[in-house]
Amino acid sequence: MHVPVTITVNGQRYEHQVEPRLLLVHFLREVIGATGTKIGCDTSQCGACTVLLDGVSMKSCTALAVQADGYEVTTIEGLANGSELHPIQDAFWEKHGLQCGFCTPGMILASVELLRTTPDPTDEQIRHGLEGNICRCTGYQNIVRAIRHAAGTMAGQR
Amino acid sequence: MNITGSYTFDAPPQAVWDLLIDIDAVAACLPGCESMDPIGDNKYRVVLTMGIAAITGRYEGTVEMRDLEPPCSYRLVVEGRGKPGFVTGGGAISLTASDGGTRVTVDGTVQVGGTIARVGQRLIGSVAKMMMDRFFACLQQRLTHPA
Amino acid sequence: MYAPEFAYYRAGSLAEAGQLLQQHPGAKLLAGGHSLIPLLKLRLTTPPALIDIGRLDELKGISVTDGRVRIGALTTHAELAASSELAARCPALAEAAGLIGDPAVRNRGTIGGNVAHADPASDLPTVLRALDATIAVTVDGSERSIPAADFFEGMMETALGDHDIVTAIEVPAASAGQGQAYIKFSHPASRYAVVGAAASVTLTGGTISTAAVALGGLVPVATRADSVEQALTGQTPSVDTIAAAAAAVSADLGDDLIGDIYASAEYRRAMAPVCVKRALTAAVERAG
Amino acid sequence: MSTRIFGSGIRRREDPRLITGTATYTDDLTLPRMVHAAMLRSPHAHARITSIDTSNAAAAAGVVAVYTHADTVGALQPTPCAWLLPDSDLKVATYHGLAKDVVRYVGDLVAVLVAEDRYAAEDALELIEVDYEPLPAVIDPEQAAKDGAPQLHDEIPRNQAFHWTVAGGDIDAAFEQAEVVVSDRIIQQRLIPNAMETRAALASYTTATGELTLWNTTQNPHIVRFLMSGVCGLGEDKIRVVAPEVGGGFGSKLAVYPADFVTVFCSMRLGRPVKWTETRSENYQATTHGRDHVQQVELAAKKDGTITGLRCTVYAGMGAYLSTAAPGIPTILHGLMLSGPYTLPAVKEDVYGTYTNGTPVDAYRGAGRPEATFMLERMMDLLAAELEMDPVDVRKKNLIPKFDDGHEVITTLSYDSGDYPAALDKVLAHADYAGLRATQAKGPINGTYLGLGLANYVEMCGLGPSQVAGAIGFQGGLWESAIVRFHPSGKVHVFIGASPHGQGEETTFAQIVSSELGVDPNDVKVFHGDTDMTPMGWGTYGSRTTAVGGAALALTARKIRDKAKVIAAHLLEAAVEDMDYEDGKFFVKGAPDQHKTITDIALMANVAWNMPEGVEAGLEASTFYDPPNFTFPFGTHLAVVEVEAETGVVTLTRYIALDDCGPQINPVIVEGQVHGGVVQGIGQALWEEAVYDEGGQLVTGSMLDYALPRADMLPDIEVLSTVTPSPHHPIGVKGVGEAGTIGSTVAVYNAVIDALRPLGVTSIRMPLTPERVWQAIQQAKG
Repeated sequence: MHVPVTITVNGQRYEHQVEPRLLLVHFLREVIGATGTKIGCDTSQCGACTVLLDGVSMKSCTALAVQADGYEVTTIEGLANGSELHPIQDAFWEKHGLQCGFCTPGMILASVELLRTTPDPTDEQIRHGLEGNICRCTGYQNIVRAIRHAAGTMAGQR
Repeated sequence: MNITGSYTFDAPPQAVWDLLIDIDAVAACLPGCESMDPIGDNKYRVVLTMGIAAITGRYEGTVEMRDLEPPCSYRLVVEGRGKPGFVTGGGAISLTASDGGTRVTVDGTVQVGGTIARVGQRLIGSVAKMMMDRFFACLQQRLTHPA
Repeated sequence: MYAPEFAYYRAGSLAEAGQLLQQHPGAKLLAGGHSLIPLLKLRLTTPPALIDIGRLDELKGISVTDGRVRIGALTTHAELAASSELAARCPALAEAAGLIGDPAVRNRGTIGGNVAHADPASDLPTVLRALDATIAVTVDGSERSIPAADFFEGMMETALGDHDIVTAIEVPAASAGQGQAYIKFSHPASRYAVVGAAASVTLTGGTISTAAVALGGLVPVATRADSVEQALTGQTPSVDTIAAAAAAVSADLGDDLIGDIYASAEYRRAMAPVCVKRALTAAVERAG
Repeated sequence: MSTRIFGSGIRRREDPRLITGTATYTDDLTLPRMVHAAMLRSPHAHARITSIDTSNAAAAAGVVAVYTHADTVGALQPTPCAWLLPDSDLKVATYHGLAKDVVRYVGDLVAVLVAEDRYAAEDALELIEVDYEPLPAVIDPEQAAKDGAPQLHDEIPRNQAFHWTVAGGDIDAAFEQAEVVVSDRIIQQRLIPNAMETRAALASYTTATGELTLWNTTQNPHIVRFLMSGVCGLGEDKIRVVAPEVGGGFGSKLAVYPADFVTVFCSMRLGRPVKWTETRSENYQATTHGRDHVQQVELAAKKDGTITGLRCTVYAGMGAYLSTAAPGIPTILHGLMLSGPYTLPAVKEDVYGTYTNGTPVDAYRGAGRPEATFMLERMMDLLAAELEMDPVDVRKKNLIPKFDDGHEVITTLSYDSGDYPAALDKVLAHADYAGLRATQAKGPINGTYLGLGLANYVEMCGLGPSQVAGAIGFQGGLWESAIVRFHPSGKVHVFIGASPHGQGEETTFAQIVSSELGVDPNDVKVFHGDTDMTPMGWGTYGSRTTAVGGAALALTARKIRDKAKVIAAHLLEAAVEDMDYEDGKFFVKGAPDQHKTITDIALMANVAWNMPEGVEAGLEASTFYDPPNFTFPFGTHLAVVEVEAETGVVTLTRYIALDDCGPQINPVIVEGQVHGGVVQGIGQALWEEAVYDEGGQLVTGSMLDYALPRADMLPDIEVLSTVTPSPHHPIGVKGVGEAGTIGSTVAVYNAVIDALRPLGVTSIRMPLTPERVWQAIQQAKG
């Protein structure tokens, strides 16, 4: 059984016939080739697959592509404005908020969600806001710094 | 993992014993039992469909009763496997007369392998206990209200 | 991970969802999917079909009528946690919802899916038990209400029939002088409750006129701590009376506590009064 | 461009692709005609395979092939162990790519199935029918060594993989004459490395040419090529191994695994590209684990706190087979480090490596050194408690004084340089140790106890001289190589044999070249991780990439500088010996205004219109650097914890880490390495453990049960440093990748025990979960 889906990813509309069991993350990575979104676990724990669905964060490994039918998905590839990095991307770079980079796409999108819901977070709020994203390299400290830095930049832009 | 339980029946040991080795009763009370066919002395091939809410799995295996000492005790040896993995278990089942009825105690171990062992460890003990409770509750019911 | 094959039907209405359930024996309902999809991926469940009710607007939203808060089954944990209506009327529910999983999980997981899954380590069933919630269930176009006490039957088992659809959760709104709290000791990996306690306490003239306490994580199904409630009722709240009442929880636990490699039954039993004490302390503080 | 780029925390060169989702990891690759492999793994810890029926699976939709052991006979040699520890009665069990007859751990490979897509592969995998006859299993490494324990390999009695000993001084006399002896039994629990990217391989074999390209998540592509050649029977000239973007390793991508060989085998059979990517569940079962020691330790000392001897017996679990580097981890990298930063007059350690029915164990961040540091620092605290001394005073009594150029310890290692007392003093001052102790002395507040935990450590890094590698049985060299190539425009390509995987060496290596030659670091592009493109390298582990590879690079840059100086002298019509170099400029001594930059030279060298007599065209050089010794980074860590007695909950309130890795090329990257390392060590102390049940099932089989550190479980780490250059290293650097992990586990552990001393608790099994702590308190209460 295949069913039709229309999913807009980073502003581009995609129409495909998919198996209902196809996970959204596999749709992104394998059907349309947007491999920036990563898979780090089987059990919704690690957050490497975090994307935005109509602007709200979700774990794309715990959603079927059919559930995203008709929605807009934002992935790491869609965050920058052309060559201009999103302030959170730039902050991760500036504050050394990544090492191997594998958790980074999900971590950055979780950070987008964090600053959407809490624009001026305390360090404690940042740490709680990242509870669904695992990083094995950084010890999180520079990620916290990066988000704090980005919050300042984004506040200045408003 | 160890699994223990204790159940009282409002009947003398011999009656409870007869029930425990009555394969029709056992098959009827074993949660999810689809079939239970003899393949040797006190040995049966069983097909079970386990269903704990959304978690389902079909297991095929054997149940064997050993060291039968009517109406006091026997050992139960269970082996099964299915797509979610395998289950092996064994237990000593003893019957003692108590207050005009019978107390049945189970002292056993359960070994689960495969996906459930990997991701469901927090549930296995409770699920095993729940299935055992249901099994004996069904038998108790059957003794009180024979089919 | 890779789920097995299944058929997929998207319901356009509650009625259609009901029809689809009738037409496809063994089908599972899909709301947010945060309980079901992980099981599918692990191939621990292999339903022939999923019926997606995730877009039914009629199952969304929070409304208040006649002192009862009605929460649509598709309301997400994030919406519960952020709701000012809930914060004012059943704060323990909002508090517990904010402790589920993580932000991305809370954005997708729904209260209806959560109660239908009935995981003993889940947070909401504990609160719903404490608050005497009812679960509204629809079958064949007619809705009935099941008290939480009857709804949660066992580990991951509920009173739901094969064709039942959870449509809403109804919770009595807190009255003046009522304080609520939910406290949990979380598993560091899964974030599930190792021990969870929900408390709702009403103070009348400085004494506890009613107390409701429920426990999760300890036993296969969320349960009320009757002994604690009795010990508290009529008391003047103090550190000592709360501690004494919390200690009474051991009488409510029975013999079969959940134990696993992270926390044994013995440890959970020892933590139950601690968790209850903290929930009661917070609830009393908020009541005052 | 100033040489001050060395030591500058510039932004990383690798980040733009990583933060935009444009980096390419192995699983991101797709090739034409590519098919997908799925692995059937044993659900049993130990069982005999009585039959395998693949016919239903082979007939399923989308299935291309199914292979079992029988198919690989003659085509696939057993998986090699590459550290053949001498003088240890080493017995290497045969490790087939696909299990033959017997499976020995949950996750042992039984069959491989290839299909057109991964969903179809997973569907069909369920159709392979395997009958097993279960055998008894053993998981505990000490139990496995006992008579009557289940035997894994018929030819290896008592499951003993090896028995290795380190001894020095008169250990018997030390204990006979000891005024005080303290001892402990320490369990270094099994850990799962959890690189965020699971392992993956994409093998593309072209039948017409006999050539293989393998994209592989690995820390050492050249070692993969070397071993692949032997196992799959292809010449090294026919194999190209590419480590594309690699999502962390922590030791777990050091080994070359059966699944890698099997994936290549499939591609060779099918003549099609075959991709295999591990699920996290597979990763937990089949990617190497770390630690797994049972340690019995005793320390002899005088009443004034002077230690006189250390005696220990270690049972080190190897899992079911010996992974690539496994035998060297609990021996060379552990036993030789037992003196730590202290003067230790006598030592004796027996290490028994035992086969168990667990996942094979290999290097995990720190690899042997955290386990040694733990023993020693635990003993220090026990000794302090026994003598009623402050833990600081016991340590100070025994620390090796400052040395600049060599200090030999009882285990025969010669440390390069160190100032251990300075590190300790700096941490104590920063933390206000005296103030913390004063607060602690006031007693618990609301049942919450304050505890302080110290750890001093030294590690052996920068592995190592190749001659030593040979002597210790490592089946490879330990040198590194680099090529630096200047293009006419002055832009630089660096080709390096080392293969970083997240540490940021594209940046630090650019900084080395920039500092040595005065080019803009943005003009230096670093190539690594492709065996067709880069010179040989022996891999990234043991904190050796910057220490050894960086040295190769610095020496290469200096060769370039020497040649450039000759060309500059020619262009400035001066004698070479009259030339000077500073900040990227070559000039005649005393006349810096008349200069040539490296860019000027690069143009001339490449166009070669006007070269000095006898000087070759081009500006390129290479070096094979074989270090004269290991490097020995060191440091002091201090953990501050609060323990709630009612619940056993431990809260880490402060963590101070001082690490001396020598001069820091990029201090921001160094700090990041320390953060990550410290947190992994904290993870072992407080949360992480691979737990098997009595039947050998891995019950922490997913991230639902294996507790990894998360952001909200940690405080900020306070990072300090001192700088003690290595005297034998071209740029003095010592390595920092593992540093944080080595001291942190025992620092946290010591802090928790310190907190609970008033309650009488002296030992708790790790990880220090609330229940374990609570149980210890209950037992101490009696």
